[in-house]
Amino acid sequence: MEVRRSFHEELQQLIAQLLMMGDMVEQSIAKSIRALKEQNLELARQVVEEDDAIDALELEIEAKCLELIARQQPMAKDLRKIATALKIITDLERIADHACNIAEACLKIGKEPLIKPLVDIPRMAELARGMLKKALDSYANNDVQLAYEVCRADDEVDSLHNQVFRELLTYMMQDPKNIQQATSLLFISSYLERIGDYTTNLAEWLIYMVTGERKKLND
Amino acid sequence: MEVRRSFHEELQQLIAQLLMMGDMVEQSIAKSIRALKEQNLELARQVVEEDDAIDALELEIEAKCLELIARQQPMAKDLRKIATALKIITDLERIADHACNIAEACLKIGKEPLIKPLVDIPRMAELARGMLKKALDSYANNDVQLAYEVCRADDEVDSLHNQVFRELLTYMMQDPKNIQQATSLLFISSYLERIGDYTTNLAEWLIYMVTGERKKLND
Amino acid sequence: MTCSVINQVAFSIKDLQISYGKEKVIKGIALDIQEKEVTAIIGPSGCGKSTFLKTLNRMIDTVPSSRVTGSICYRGQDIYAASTNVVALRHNVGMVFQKPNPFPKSIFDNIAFGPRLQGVRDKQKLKQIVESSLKRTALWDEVKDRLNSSAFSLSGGQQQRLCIARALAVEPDVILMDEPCSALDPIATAKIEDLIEELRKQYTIIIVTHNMQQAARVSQKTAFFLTGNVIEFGETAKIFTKPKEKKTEDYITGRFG
Amino acid sequence: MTCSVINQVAFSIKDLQISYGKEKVIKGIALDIQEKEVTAIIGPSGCGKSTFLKTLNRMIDTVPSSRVTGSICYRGQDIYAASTNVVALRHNVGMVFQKPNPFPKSIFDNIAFGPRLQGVRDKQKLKQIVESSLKRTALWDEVKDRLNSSAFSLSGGQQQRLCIARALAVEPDVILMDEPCSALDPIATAKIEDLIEELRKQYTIIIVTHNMQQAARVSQKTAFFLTGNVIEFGETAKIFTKPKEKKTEDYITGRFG
Amino acid sequence: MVKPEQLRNGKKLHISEMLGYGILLLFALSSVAVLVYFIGSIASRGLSSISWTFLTEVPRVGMTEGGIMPAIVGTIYVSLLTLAVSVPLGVGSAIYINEFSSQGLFNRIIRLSIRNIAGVPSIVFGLFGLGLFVAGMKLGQSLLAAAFTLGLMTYPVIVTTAEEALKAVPQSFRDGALALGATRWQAVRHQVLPAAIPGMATGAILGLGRAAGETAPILLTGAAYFLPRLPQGVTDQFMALPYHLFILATQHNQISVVRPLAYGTALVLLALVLLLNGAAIAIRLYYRKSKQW
Amino acid sequence: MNQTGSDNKYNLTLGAKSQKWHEKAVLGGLTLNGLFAVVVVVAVFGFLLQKGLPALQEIGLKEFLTSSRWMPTSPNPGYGALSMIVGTLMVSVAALVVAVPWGVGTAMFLAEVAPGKIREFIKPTLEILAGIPSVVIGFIALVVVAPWVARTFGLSNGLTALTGALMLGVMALPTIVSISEDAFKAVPNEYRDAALALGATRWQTMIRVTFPAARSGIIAAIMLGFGRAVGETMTVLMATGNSLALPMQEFWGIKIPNYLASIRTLTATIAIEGLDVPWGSLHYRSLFVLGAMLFVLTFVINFVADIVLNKAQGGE
Repeated sequence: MEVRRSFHEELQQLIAQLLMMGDMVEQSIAKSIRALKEQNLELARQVVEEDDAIDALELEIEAKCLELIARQQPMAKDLRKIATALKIITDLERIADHACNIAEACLKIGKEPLIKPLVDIPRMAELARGMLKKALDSYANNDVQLAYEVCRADDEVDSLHNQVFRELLTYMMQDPKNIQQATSLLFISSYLERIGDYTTNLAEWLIYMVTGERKKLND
Repeated sequence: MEVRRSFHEELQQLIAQLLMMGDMVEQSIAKSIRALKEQNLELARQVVEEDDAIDALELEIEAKCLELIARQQPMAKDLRKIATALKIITDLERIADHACNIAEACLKIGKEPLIKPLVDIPRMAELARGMLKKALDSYANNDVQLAYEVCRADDEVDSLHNQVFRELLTYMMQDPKNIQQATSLLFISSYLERIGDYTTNLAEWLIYMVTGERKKLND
Repeated sequence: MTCSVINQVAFSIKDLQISYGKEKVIKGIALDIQEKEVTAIIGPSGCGKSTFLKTLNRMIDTVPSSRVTGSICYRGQDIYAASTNVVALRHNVGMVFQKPNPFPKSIFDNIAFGPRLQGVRDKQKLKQIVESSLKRTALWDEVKDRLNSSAFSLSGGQQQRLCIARALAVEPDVILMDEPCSALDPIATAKIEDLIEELRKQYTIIIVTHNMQQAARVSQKTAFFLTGNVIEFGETAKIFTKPKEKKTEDYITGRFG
Repeated sequence: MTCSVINQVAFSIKDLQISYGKEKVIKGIALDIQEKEVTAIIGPSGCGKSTFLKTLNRMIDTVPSSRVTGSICYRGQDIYAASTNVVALRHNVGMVFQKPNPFPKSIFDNIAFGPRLQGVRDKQKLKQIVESSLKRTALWDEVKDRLNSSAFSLSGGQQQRLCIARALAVEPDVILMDEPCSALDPIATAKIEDLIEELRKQYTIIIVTHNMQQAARVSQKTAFFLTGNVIEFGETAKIFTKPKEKKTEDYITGRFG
Repeated sequence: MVKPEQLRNGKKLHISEMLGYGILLLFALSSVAVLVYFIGSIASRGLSSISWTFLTEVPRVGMTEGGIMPAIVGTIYVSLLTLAVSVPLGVGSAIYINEFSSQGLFNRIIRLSIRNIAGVPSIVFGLFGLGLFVAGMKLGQSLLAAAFTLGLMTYPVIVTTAEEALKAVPQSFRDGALALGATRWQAVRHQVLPAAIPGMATGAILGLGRAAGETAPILLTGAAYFLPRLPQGVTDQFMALPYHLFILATQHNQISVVRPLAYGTALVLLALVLLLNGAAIAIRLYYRKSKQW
Repeated sequence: MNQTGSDNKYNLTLGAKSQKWHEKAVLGGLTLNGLFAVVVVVAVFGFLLQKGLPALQEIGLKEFLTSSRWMPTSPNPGYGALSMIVGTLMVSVAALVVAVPWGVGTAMFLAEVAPGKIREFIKPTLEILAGIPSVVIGFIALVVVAPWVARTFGLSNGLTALTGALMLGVMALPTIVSISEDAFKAVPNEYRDAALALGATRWQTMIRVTFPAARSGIIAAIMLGFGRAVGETMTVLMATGNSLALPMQEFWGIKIPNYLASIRTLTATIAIEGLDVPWGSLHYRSLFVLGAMLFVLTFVINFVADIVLNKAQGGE
């Protein structure tokens, strides 16, 4: 038997909304990287534009969380779910911001030929997207195992970032003409690295949501 | 007449703890920049070390917030205060992380002579610290006016960052030997810019806390 | 005062004052109550919230010393007009009380009481009404095999749902609830709250509760009463997250006076 | 069973079973209740929480068909031992009831009743006890000018605080509270909750409440009872944010059965 | 749902309902009218017989002249004596059944007995008193025999009112006292009894009124047909107002001559009893109003 | 609580013995007292039986119940109580016919309709009526009602069953009003509110909700009124003429009670003959048989009323 059904329904809706937001963010990452690889400025602009929708959704979910806390006095798991939602939307929004930053960097690079074939950066992006996907699955299914996997994957992103960083420095030193684009790519890499960090953060919250334990894993 | 005194006391304690954390974070920024200016590696290391304490405090405040929500069913202003605390500690922690990143960059630069006299970066840091200070004052005094000022100050930080960015690119192009250090400084500047963003974020929450209205101001 | 029909407004209250003897309990309030919504009325003891509720179906007439001035328009008609038929008003505006108060009759007869008053005699028709009322309060499955047992054989929460079903059986438009859960345990309370959520799709519900959290949970609109005045009236979500009035904020957060 | 004194434990309960006639209400529970803490007992109606409370000062003796087995050790003494003086037990273990129940006497005499039973006759001494008891319940300023008025002239919330003061006047060690706020409005409730917070510095308090939120607010430890068993017992903050047992979680969040 | 417009269908009170209310009112008023008529008819004709002599002298000349003083005093004596018997027993029993044994078979038997005593016709008590106290215990027809008999008769009145008074004391007073470490007797003695005393007093006065007005039992157990002096002790016979009235009304050989005296006696008896009952009602109303729980 | 560490702190064994003894003594005394009621009932009934049984054995129950010849002092004594039993039932039943509609109607008016002021006036009035000694009522019957009955029905003597019944009706009235009113009052206001809120008029509420809910209390009231009528002595003694003839008349070949005849009740017989009868005689003992009959009759009535009343109170 279950009571407070309408509250639980609202909670389900909240979760659904959050997963939708996650999906949009994931799409943003994917699109921004595709825009970079294909130097597709149209797509990059689209990413920048779509960011508003994500921001709006964040505010909506946030308001819903606060309303649910004020109106429904959630406790235990319900409270943890809402608190988690309240916290991770910020991370999601920042991930989206970074996707946006990447797209902006694309626009800055424009159609000029790339100084090197992009291998590691798309790979980082793929990894980061995978992490986010896993985190969202973890949220949907209360799967704490997936959340731990997310945290582990972050190490790989970090090491790729270091590699890209060193590589790009080399390119810059080789030819000052590369500097402008290399810096852009440098920032793109660092954005992806941060996306990994945010996702790790997010995963930590998911672990809290399921187990009630708060641990910092990205140190 | 007032009831629920012990709850209100706990709330006061929470606020005090949060202000203390804010203070520590502010110190971190100040110290990291001083370490950079003075190339004081000892100080830089100290900043890195002190970050753990901030992280611990964040977790403590966070747990307190969740406990208060679960146990005290806060509403209206009380709820807004707790929700704000719950949200802004993450921003504070990330600001501290960035202070830490700056300190790490200092360590990377080490004792090698600076490629240019640092003027804009310390200025940015000063601005960012000022913003944070104002935000914390705003939190302590429920002063929405100060919070709006914080948001305005961020524009200045952003434009300084752009200036520093362009300047450093020029340095890099002038002499590839500068690239390594310039990149570090570039990142430092971008960290400070992000600190400004976080502080703006924080100020948005403070506006919410006082007025109940959530607005995005940093777009 | 004249009343005009306003769309989607069940009750339009203007300048309402109520006194018991010399004591003024409601000091001039105005409210428009939307249909198909749950409107919660909160406030400290003695703020006049129950008194206010009782005027809406004129149950306050049973209090000898009470005096009502101002206008309460129900669907465009002044319910205190001389021509008003109180019985017809109460058919339209049902009421559920603080303590479950089933009649000492069978479950069936409890629900059939209202329709029978209205002249329904047909057995088949009555059965149908009883069944649909019980289904609407999610009580049918629990009691369908013992419609002829005494209503007192039910638990407190079931009794209260029976009373709601009884009110529904006369096909009201509005249901007034006067602290309907204050005599119930938390689980029974939660069930009633779920039921209220269900009912508001079809009925206009006005609920007086001294439990703020309950108001927050079940209502779409909340009115905060204080010493006979309406301090604030608006969206429930707003009232409990960012009330406009300091007095509301103070009451809700436990700082007042 | 023998009892041994355990430091900082007021009650040590082992293997407790309670029946009313043939019905087993408490089915073998074990708990250690810490001194100078508020222990809340929550659970749905009929879970045995009030029955449990009543055994701790043997008020259950007034229920003729009740039968208690197992051991309840109060400060190392079995309270069901033949040598136990129930009167002495009740001096140490005070009780506050669901509805405020002042005696139909003056405020002063209400509080002086307990000390007088214990043989205190000295006027000055009594005055002192009355004053300090009233001060401890934050009632002194409200009533000091009318100690000789009837206790019934007080409001419900004040009456309940008077009853607490009356319990304090016999200098108890433990105070049992059986849903002490269920008859009070939210403001009076909040005041009692503030008082409980104050009192726990000096007394061990065990409170039965059917209001989970209240348990969450006032207690340091919470025990969740279900159909005569203790499902979970631990830190209140833990119980309400991350309970160990699924049944607790389900009850707290409204999913059960 | 009635269409909102139909609210205006201002149907006034139905005629049959009006008729119903009218009949109820008639019933209620007629009962008052009966009382007024009774009292009026006694008072109007009895008042002229009342005089100082009538109240203070003994009857003379075969009860056709003089007063009814011995009957008044006899009634007061026997009533007070009755209370002395029934109040301690009645209150004690009430305390026992309400405070110390409120459940169980024994308690039910006691309650049933009390109800039954209340229902036993007064003349049966008279017969019992005659058989046991007068003949059996050889008390003879006397104040004592009559008081014992009346005592048994008023005992259920006392128990019932005392128990009601005890029942009206909330259980929470007892729990409150017990929880403060009072013994059961202390709880009863300090909290329950004081709160119940007004109710008990009401019962005692009602019992007094009943004893004063009762005829049938004393008819057989102690009232004297004629005794122009006051009883000297509890073993003496006595005159009593009700019995005196009975005699003047039906047994006297010059009924028409003594009719004014009969009216006078009836009035005095009525006044005495009504005074007592009135006092009881007044006490009850007063305490009901000032009762706080 | 004393100083921490003091020996007495928390001690639960202090003073146990003396308190227990004191309590036990009090409880013992009160138990004996409670027993008193049982003793009285058993003693009364036992005593009636002890005196009456020999007479019953000698005369036979059949004669008591079926013969209407009551001539204990005749040389050929007769002990038939039939006409007294019939007389008793006649006046009691007729009293109820008068008192029930009147009393229940009045009770309903008081409990449901009357405004506070009127109720506060009528209620004490009825209590005063209840307090009027039966001998006074009998006197009024003698001087007021009997002449009126005689005039109205053209009788030479107004001391008839009808006169007695009317007076008993008046006497039963307060009992019925008071207990029925209690029954109405015991119906929780919540029921009335519920009915009103469902759109019932006040009359409908009264008839359909309050009255059914009060029903068992009203039945008990009627039975207790009946018990009172059966046991009443002085009024009937003074109002009914005390004739020993069987008060029946033929009406189209059917025997029906004749209310315009003089009758004598069981109670009146005991009152009339109790004083003059020689103690210990068969006549004396036969009066105890009558007493026992009354005892059993009222016992049964009260017992049933008690059950009904308990059911009424326990029903919710």
